[in-house]
Amino acid sequence: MAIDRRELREWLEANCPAEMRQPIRGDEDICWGGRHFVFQSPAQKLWLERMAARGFTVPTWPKDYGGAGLTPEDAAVLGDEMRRIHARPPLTSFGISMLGPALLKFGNEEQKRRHLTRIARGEIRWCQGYSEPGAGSDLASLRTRAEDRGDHFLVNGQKIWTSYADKADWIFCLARTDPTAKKHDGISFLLIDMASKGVSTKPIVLISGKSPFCETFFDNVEVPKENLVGKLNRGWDIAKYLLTHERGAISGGGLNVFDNEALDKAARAAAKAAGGRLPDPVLRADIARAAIDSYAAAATVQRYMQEATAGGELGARSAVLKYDGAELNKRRYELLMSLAGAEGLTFDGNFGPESELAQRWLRSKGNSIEGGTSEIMLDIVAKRILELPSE
Amino acid sequence: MAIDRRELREWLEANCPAEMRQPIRGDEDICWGGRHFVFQSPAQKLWLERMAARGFTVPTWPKDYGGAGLTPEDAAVLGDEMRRIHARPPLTSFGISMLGPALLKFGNEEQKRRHLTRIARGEIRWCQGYSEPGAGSDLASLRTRAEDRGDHFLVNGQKIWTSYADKADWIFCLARTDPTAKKHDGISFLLIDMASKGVSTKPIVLISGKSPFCETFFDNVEVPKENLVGKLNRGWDIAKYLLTHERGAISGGGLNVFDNEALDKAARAAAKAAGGRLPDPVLRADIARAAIDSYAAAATVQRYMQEATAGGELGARSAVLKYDGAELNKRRYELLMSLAGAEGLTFDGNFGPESELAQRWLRSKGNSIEGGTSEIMLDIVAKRILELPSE
Amino acid sequence: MLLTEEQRLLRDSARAAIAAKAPIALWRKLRAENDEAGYSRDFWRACAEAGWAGVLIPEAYGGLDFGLVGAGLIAREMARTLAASPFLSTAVLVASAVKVGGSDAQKAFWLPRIAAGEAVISLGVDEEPRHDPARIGATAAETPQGWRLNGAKICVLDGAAADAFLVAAKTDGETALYLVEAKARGLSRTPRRLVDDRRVATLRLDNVEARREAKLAGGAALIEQILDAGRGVLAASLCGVAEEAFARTLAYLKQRKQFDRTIGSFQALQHRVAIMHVNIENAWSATLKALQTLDSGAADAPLQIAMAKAKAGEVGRTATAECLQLHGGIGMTDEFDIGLFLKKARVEAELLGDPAYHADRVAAMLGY
Amino acid sequence: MLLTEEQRLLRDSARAAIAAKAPIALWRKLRAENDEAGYSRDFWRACAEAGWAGVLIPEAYGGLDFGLVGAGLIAREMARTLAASPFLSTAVLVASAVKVGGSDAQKAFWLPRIAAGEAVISLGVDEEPRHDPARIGATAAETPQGWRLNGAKICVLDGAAADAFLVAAKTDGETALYLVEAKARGLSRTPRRLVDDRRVATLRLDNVEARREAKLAGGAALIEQILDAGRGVLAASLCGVAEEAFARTLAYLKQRKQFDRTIGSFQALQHRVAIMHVNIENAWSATLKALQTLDSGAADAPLQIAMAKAKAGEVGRTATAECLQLHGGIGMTDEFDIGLFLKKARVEAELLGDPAYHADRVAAMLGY
Repeated sequence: MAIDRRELREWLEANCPAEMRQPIRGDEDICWGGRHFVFQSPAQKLWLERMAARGFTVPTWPKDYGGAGLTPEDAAVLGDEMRRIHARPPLTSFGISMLGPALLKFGNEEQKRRHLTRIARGEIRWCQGYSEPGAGSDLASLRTRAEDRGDHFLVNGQKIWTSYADKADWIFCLARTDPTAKKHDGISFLLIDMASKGVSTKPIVLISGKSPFCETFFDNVEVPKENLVGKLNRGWDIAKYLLTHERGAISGGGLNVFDNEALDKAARAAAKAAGGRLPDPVLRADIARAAIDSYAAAATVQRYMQEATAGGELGARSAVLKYDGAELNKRRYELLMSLAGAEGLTFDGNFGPESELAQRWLRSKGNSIEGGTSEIMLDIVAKRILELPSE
Repeated sequence: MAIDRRELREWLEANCPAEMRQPIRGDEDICWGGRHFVFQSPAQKLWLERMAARGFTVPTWPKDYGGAGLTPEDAAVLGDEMRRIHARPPLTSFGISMLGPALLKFGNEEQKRRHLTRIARGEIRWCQGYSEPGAGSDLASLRTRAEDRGDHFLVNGQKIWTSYADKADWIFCLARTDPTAKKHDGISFLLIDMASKGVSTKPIVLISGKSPFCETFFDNVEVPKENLVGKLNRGWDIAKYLLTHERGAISGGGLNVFDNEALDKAARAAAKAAGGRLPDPVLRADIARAAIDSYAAAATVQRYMQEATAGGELGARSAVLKYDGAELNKRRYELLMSLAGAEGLTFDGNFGPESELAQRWLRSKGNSIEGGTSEIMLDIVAKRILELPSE
Repeated sequence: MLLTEEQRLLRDSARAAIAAKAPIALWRKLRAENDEAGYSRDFWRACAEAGWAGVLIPEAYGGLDFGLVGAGLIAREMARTLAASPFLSTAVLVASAVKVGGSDAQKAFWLPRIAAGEAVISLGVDEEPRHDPARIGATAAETPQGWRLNGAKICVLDGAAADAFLVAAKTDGETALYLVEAKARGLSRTPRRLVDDRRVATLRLDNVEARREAKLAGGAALIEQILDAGRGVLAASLCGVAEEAFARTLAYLKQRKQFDRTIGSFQALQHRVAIMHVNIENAWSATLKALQTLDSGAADAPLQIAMAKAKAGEVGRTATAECLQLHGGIGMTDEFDIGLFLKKARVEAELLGDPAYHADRVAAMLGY
Repeated sequence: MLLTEEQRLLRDSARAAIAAKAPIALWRKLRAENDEAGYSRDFWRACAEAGWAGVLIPEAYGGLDFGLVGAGLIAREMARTLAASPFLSTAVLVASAVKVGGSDAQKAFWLPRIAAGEAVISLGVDEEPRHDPARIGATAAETPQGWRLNGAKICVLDGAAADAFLVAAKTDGETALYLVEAKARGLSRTPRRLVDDRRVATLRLDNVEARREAKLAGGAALIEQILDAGRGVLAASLCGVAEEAFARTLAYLKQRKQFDRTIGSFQALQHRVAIMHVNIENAWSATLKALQTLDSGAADAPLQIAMAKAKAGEVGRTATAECLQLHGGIGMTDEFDIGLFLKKARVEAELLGDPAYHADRVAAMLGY
């Protein structure tokens, strides 16, 4: 039975507060949920509660776990209707985008009931503990250890790049449970309460200033056995599943890296100020080429998405998009900086309008590192799409 | 005892025919020597004979082998004085530039006496037989075989890229004499008379048209044992020695790839025709960047050469120059073609003014392949200069 | 951006037919014979029979009316085997012009002949080595009988084989197209051979008299419109060139061994090839999108076409050069095919405006 | 292009002294303390004692008179540890200007003070975000006593710490430099911090009265001459930035392991690093040659300097970005040093004209 679009439209119209239809201005307008979350307004809280009550924070999840049990098609209708009234997402979280899909596929019944419903209601905020200082692109070489101590695992080690670890209630992470096995075969997927004794976090300052990233330390942390997801030593299967998910999200959802509007606008403004053409013909040539390459890359995104929807699979093609979007975005910020000249160089390490461009420029350098480096993407294209041989 | 510059100057003045002081217009003005060489003029022949009589075709070779026994410094004086009166080289040959140095270092006394003197007098023209269809960058994987048949080797196989093989009297080449040894250890360096039974050649047509390159075939060719240079199965040492020599010649002598004058001139002419600036600002930007990169690369050539002369060694730095010169020259021809527009596209496969630019453009694509590909050059830079580890 | 069922069928049947009837061997044969037209009349007849000569022509005039996406798909397939034909000159450029700017009589006379593969007509716009349709020096002076044309045109595609020409000329600063027959008195042509063995002609018009009806409606706007059609189709052809060179290179990398390894296993080459793949994918996406936009008649079609032509031209040139490099020495020989794609890419990147020309236009159209 | 014995000695002693007295830790300390000057006065005193503050100043005025190659060598060494100082503003730009265009009295007063590290003077030329010394809006009106200056200057290096300013202003279309003290009435400055923690100021001149002698001889030609000195020294500094980032990256590649291999053994990275090496070598060759040419007074020095600044700017920017990428995530953290080189390269590539600006000038100077 398909969703009733009319009923839905009326319900949204009646239940989405006016404030929640304003464009999102920044991180402070995002509802992350969790034990320590401070709602920015009563409307934000109300909107979350109303949507969660209908299972609309996670519309495709089963009703038993806090979802609405919608088909992807019906969920798309919900998305359409929300966009129609410019409704903000009621809840954003790594629990929804990352842990949820993993638990739905690999978790046991008790884990699903316990964790999924709380994610759906925004009660628990999750973070992801994958990368380690020695394990970046080669994630499977991670060294955080979880020793079997009978009724619990004893976890020791360090994670890095854990986004919002300092704000999260729980962490899902990979730890080595069999140090003697081959590196992909001795890893398990664990859920850890951040309030456990021995867990600590430290925010990471980037070259661009403050960031949501943290280092997370585990010092003799006791983790109950029931917090193991899937089979012991088979955590890599879950990680792989989630990495594919994440890359899809970055290349598919994070499409703003293909948007050339900011550069076009800045170039137009400079040309206008100079009374016609951009005064520097060499810079102008580079900007025109970036516009062309952005157009072409955005056309590929559109083509791939439509081909995937029409029955194909995005699959390894997501590596093409991830690579291209990252490289383009870096190039675009270089050009924005050049256009801005001395004005773009102002930076005092804090956020604020004077530092904004430099801050964004610096942050863009991470695009080709996070979520799989450009080098890893090229490896994927070479091996999985072009089927070039390994050595 | 240093050379007497005054005597030398007078001798050159008296002995260099006026015709031999004209700029070289093309291949037809080069004296290659050899059994079948047709002198372009009596002056060309006279100049060769006079210079050869004084050992000046190979000034640094010992007098016993047809040279003048000059020190490198004295040979430089001779070069100076020849340039002063714009004297053409009396003789150009692979015998002088490639085989000679190898024989001087690895040949036995009889080989030196027999071959070097004839090279010095321009009596025998040599060609080089290294590359094979299956052995390009990986030269040591060559498969031309020389079987020991008691008093001679029986040679079978095929060479490719043998420049002027169809005009040469003899060939120096690499052949496998021990198929069971590791690939670098079973190769020998042989001298083969092109008039031997079983030797045949076939010219290679390039994408740019006719070329001096040939394929050379050996079909049961009998080669006397005395034509083995150096030790049996140690031919790779000689090959390596000569390859270094060749690369030095390409990067050092072949410096015209760093000369941006042709591009500057064409750009200036187009700007003049348009009454000021080049009409296409994007093309203009690319040309300006090529001019800058050429300037910088040429400065490196100059610096490396001076540092080498001052006591360092060019060594692996020649790979930097070879790589850069080739890539720059290709880029420059792309821009020359763009500047010429439709005019540059005319090409009928033959030489001639109408086809000249397209022909040169196509030929430039070989710059990054011949004499060691750009990929091999980058490997050398990475491993030998930057000392990055092998796998 | 998905192809329709008909478009997929057109593409697949074109690929099969072209591979069978116009393999690279045919191109080599024509070159060896120094054929004056530079294409096989038999093949062009086959194209007409398949409906491709009339791909843009309304059904009422015997065409397929398949739009520019269809024309691009055909050109892309032809490019894979270097199939030579007057497709671009006649079926795309001139057919578009006559369809839009021709009188009923001109349409009735020429369009069926073009669709049937019986007439070859060439467009003469450029007068300078670098494409610039804004600079027209040829003139059309009004006479009691019609027009007197004077001037010169260069790089006129299929100019030696053409039965007629569509020539851009100016009258008091206004540019328009004029249809003149090849046999007209005062019209002379000098054939030239381009580096991809394409035949063009330099045209001279020396007091060529044309009838009043020779002038097409639409003026300079029509010229830009048909040039955009040609640019879009050239972009598609460039994609075919790059894709085919790439496919051949990929196969070579998987088979050629050096240093006891398949060279395709060297990571430095893998990354370059992966980047090339991304670029070629983008060139095709841009081209397809621009052709669809042009077919839809949207206002920003000229911008999109300029972007697609710039992108496909750039990728065509750089990818074919990279493919040649990856082949090493063998790629430099005339006997081997890979260099032929390099030549074709250079010519098509240049025709109707090279990447630099279009990048400059893009900047201007975007307002900077 | 070989360095002389003295130049080698200068370079080596500079390297040792800077590593000892101004390591990156000092830069971090100044940043953490939000030091207003942005440099260590102790270090600048040490520079003066070593003679570097007077590297371009004649011996008669207490300088070393070592020429621009010498200045470039010092800047290149300072760049390796991000050593901050008023070297560029005072010892290069203003010292050059006073030496050439100053009156005997100005020379006698200022040059010894600059050489002794006692005076910091800043140059104010630019008024727009993108460098363009041809666009001067500031004015100098003649008064009975001298000049009345009005206008604004941006991105004035070490502007917060300066004792005096050398300001470009126009009188009836003629541009010249005027030396005004920081404490002059009507002169105000707003300090700003750049992304590499360099301190600059925005300057306002509101009816600032200057004496007749404040005007330097030489006009616009002098400005171009000293800007070229600054550009050459900036190019050298950019080389130092790129070289140091590269050396650190090379060491990292030889030590960091992923997939059970030293990452420097991956051929794709090796080739990128090799190309980077070629580019950095070329940037330094170009810079050295251009500085030598400028010292020699040859007529084409401006062209060569423009080329060197464009090349070093481009290489500085791209190489530091590539170095960061090769470090992966750790390179993005503020705790790690590699990102600091990226920031410095961006600023110095921009100062006194970025690569695009100079490429445009090169084209013009070469006649196209």
